[in-house]
Amino acid sequence: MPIFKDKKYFRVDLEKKLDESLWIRCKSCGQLVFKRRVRENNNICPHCGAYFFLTAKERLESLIDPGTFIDISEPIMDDDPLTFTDTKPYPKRIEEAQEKTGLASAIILGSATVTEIPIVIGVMEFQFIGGSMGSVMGEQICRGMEEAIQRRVPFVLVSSSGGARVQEGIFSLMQMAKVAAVRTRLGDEGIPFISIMTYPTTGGVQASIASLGDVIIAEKGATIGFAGRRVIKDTIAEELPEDFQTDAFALAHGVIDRVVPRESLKEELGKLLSLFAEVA
Amino acid sequence: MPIFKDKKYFRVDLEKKLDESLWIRCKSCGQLVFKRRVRENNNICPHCGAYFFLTAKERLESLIDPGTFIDISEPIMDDDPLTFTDTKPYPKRIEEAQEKTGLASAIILGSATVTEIPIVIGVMEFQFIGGSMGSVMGEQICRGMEEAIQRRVPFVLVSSSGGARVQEGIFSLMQMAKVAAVRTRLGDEGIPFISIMTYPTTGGVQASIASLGDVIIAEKGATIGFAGRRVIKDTIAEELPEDFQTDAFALAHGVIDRVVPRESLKEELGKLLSLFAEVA
Amino acid sequence: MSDEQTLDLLEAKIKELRELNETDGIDLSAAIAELEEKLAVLRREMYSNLSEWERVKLARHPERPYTLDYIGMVFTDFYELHGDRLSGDDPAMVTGLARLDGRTVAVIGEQKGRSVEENKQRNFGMPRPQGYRKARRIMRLAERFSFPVITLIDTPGAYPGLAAEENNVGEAIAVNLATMARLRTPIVATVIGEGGSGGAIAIGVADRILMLENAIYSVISPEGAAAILWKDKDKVKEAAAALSLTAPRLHELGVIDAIIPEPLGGAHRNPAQAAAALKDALIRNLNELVPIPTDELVVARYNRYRGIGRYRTLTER
Amino acid sequence: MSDEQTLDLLEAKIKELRELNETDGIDLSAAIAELEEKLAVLRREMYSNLSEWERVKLARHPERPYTLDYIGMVFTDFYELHGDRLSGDDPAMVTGLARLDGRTVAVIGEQKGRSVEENKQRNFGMPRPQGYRKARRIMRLAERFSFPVITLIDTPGAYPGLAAEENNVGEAIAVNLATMARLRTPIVATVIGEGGSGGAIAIGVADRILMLENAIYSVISPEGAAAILWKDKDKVKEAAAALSLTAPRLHELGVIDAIIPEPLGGAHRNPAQAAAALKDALIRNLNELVPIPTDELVVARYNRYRGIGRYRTLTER
Ligand SMILES: [Zn+2]
Ligand SMILES: [Zn+2]
Repeated sequence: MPIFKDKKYFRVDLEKKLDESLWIRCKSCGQLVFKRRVRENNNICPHCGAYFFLTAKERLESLIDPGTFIDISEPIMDDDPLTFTDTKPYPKRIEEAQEKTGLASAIILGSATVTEIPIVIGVMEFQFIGGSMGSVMGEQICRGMEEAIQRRVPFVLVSSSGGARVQEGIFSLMQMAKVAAVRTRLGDEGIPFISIMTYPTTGGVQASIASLGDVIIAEKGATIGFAGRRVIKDTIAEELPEDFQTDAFALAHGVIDRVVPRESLKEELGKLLSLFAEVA
Repeated sequence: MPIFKDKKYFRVDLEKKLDESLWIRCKSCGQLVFKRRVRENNNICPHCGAYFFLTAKERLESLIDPGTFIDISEPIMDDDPLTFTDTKPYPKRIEEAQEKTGLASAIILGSATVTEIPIVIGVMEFQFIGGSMGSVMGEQICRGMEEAIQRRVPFVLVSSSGGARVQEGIFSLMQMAKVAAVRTRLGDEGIPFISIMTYPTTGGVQASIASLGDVIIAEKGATIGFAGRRVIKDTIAEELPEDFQTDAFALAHGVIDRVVPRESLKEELGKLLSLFAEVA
Repeated sequence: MSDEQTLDLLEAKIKELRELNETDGIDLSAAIAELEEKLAVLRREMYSNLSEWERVKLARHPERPYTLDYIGMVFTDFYELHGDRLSGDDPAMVTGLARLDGRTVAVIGEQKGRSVEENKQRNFGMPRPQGYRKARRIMRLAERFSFPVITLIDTPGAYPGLAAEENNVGEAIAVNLATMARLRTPIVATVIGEGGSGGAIAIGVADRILMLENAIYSVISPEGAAAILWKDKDKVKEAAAALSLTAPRLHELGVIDAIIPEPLGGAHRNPAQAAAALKDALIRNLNELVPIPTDELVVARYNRYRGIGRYRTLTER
Repeated sequence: MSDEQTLDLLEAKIKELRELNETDGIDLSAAIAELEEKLAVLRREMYSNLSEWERVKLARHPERPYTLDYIGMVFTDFYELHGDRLSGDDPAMVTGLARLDGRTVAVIGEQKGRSVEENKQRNFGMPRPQGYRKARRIMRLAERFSFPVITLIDTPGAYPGLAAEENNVGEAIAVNLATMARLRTPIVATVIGEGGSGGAIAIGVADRILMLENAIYSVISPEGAAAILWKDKDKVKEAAAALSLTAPRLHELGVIDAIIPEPLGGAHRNPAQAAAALKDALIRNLNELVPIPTDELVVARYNRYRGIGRYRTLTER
């Protein structure tokens, strides 16, 4: 991993800002907007209300009490157990993703507080190979749940993933079973698990940990489902409704508990956590 | 209860035949058939294959090993807790039902064997006020389940009921909760519960004990459902498909495990019980 | 004119006189006082001796507070939860977490609509299988975190229809009964309006069963009983009387544990007062139930249901 | 011509010669013997060195024995159970009780069809949410009576379609994973043909994971991987190789516990022999698992899954 040659053990620190450019163009309304204003507005366009994509770090910042995040992730990164190469070698993809995101893997894991309630929180990074779940993500999620049990605080997981990390083959598939197994311990121990589904929560992540929340909250605009439009069209060529796998579709079919606009997400999470507070 | 003045405690004995007429007319094909031949043929018309209605006693005879039935019911009969009168007083209805069926209540309960496997079995009598579930039926079903736990043998219940015994008001409704509560103990104790649904299994019986079988077998031709055609038409005037609440409908919608023709019912029950045999 | 309409008319008259009194300066206070006394007497007379059928009408009164009305007045921090995780979300069944007297509880209630539009959405308070299964999911959630379960019953019955049967409504009800019978957390059920048969008991198995004074709870509607037993749709009053469906009768019969008093004239005459009484009763009952060790609580609940029923013992010949 | 077609042709030729030999009385035994030896050599060569893609084709071979074929040959007294009790019965998932070596077991398997008609009914072995939920019901039944659970995996994947999403297929799979992870009875899973992604693992969490020699097990189909990763639908061979989806590779990787040998040429060449090997393996594994105390069994299964995965440890700077 050349770029991390002298940085073998990297941790997430929200205080450091990577990106210092001042302006950003809204893809929805075309306006050039002042980046700090967007940030302060939960990455929502101040002109048209469209949601900007949130990196995992930005998502974390938008949800937790400032300055409370402490990285508790395992010091691990993706291996290449199958020596997998498609159009490029898997290690190269990992390296590029690390460079692009500044993260060791596709998930951030830490302790924090939300409206002063201590939690363990994991946030997936969609820009890291589509937020796909390989061995590292599986392990970090399990580590997070075990830490939540240890500390007797709720576990919150923010999903943003296309599904399995195909390049890890069977190991990525097995992560579904792994996280589901460890999730059962939260129930035994009376530790709440709040699953937050954001754009997108699909495939093997939706068909495992994300669907196993005691409460499942979807961010407005999230895509939620198992098999995507393309797979369905390729496999059975079925006509799909316009609202297919939207937040509204998921709510109507009992998949999720609530749809929450980004600007209320922290407040709602705090309210919900406070109802569980005496428990954990 | 005038007719039972001197028979305060009556038990079911399958050896006594009440009805000694020789011939019966098949409603399906119109043929006059020799009654003994029909009986020996599981009450199936030897001409056209139509099922004759089975009384609870006949049903029992068709299912168990001959001579193995021992009545283990509680010595109880219906009370009239609400002093209920519609077009006639409830006690009068009970009396008429007892006279017509020769039974103390709408359910027979006993021990028996099926292909030599000991069981506790309850059979509902549809001719006793529509096989409706009042306090006595609720109590006998619970007694049967407790006896099955005591003896560590499977519990088999043959339903034939329109639902709740309306004349017992809230007490009949509460029987649904009562039998469901006691049913949970069978699970704890590892005692199998085979529910057999026959014509008809509806209303409060279908929405409680009958639907809680480890395995649910429907006799061919059974009507299975919660709210009947008439109620649905009266309430929401919905168009209903022809196969509504038939055995095939129930099978297609995952309500039951199997549809079994009457002539195979005993054999199938024996086969199924033998798979549970080492357990109980 | 119904008795209630007479009362409404008298009330309107008094209001009119009061306005006249104020705006025109004519002293009508003597007349007003007389009318008010008359109204009070009438009301007491009328409501102290309600027939069963009159109570049925009160229980179904379109202005009667519904589940969400009580939730707003009785609890704080209500956080609604949706969906059965299997196929749908049923608006006729409202579920969520909330706080009562500082304690987190799970709330499950049947919800009627008031407008035509609302009733279409809420399906007149008749839950579908998805509703019962959502309720069950929330019960299990409550059990996991030892949240007491509060259920509010107000339904004509389970929704009868093709889709309900296709989704095995019978199983949905049956499994709820079995689940509640052994749920390892306290359950308090209150019939706030109509307790309609299987649709009601599917969220009604509890450590304490309460009823608002003018609520009804029955194995069948008076209309249904009239049609089936009397074979005469006009015999609803007779049926209502025969079914013993009022709170006082059910309390006498030992099936319910307590009656929550309503304001004179019914809960809709003073929803806040009704809600306060409900809140009081819920807190009182929870304060009694919560300290009981869970094993003991579940055994007591089991024994309660094991023992329910009335029959005659036959003596050996 | 594919290698397998060559073999088929040779076989047909031998059969022809044999018939000639018998009917016409011409002595062709020398020629037949020669051809047979040639066939045997060819076969050994071919199957000792199968490429991944060739194994994919074998795993999907239309004459390969399916779940119901094995059920008929491996178990006795199979009693099929239907329905999820919620809304449907899925013919792509077969469940029931049966006897194996004198022991009652629960059998759960994915079922493909052979004819067009059958495949329409069985949905090409792609289960719907109703299928996964039926499987779960049977798992819970098995647990209640301590029946070991035998699963037979043979699916291209979970059925992708509107109705599946409307019935929350993601939840159906997820809850199965959680259920199997802690089920209090032994579970042996065998991939008999195609182990297709989430649709496979949804009945694949087990104490022992076995694979037939020519079965495949993968997070994505080679076709899917070619399209998504190579962006070239023709790269299926490359994808099949890269995915490490064969039994020998998965055994090397430590993900599966054992490989069940198939007859030379694949299970379809001699279904009875394949079934006998499967039966042997199932009995052997059950004989090891059944004596283990349940608590120990469940802890061991949990630890197996807790430990699965491969990653690099970073060292502190
Ligand atoms: Zn904009
Ligand atoms: Zn006939």
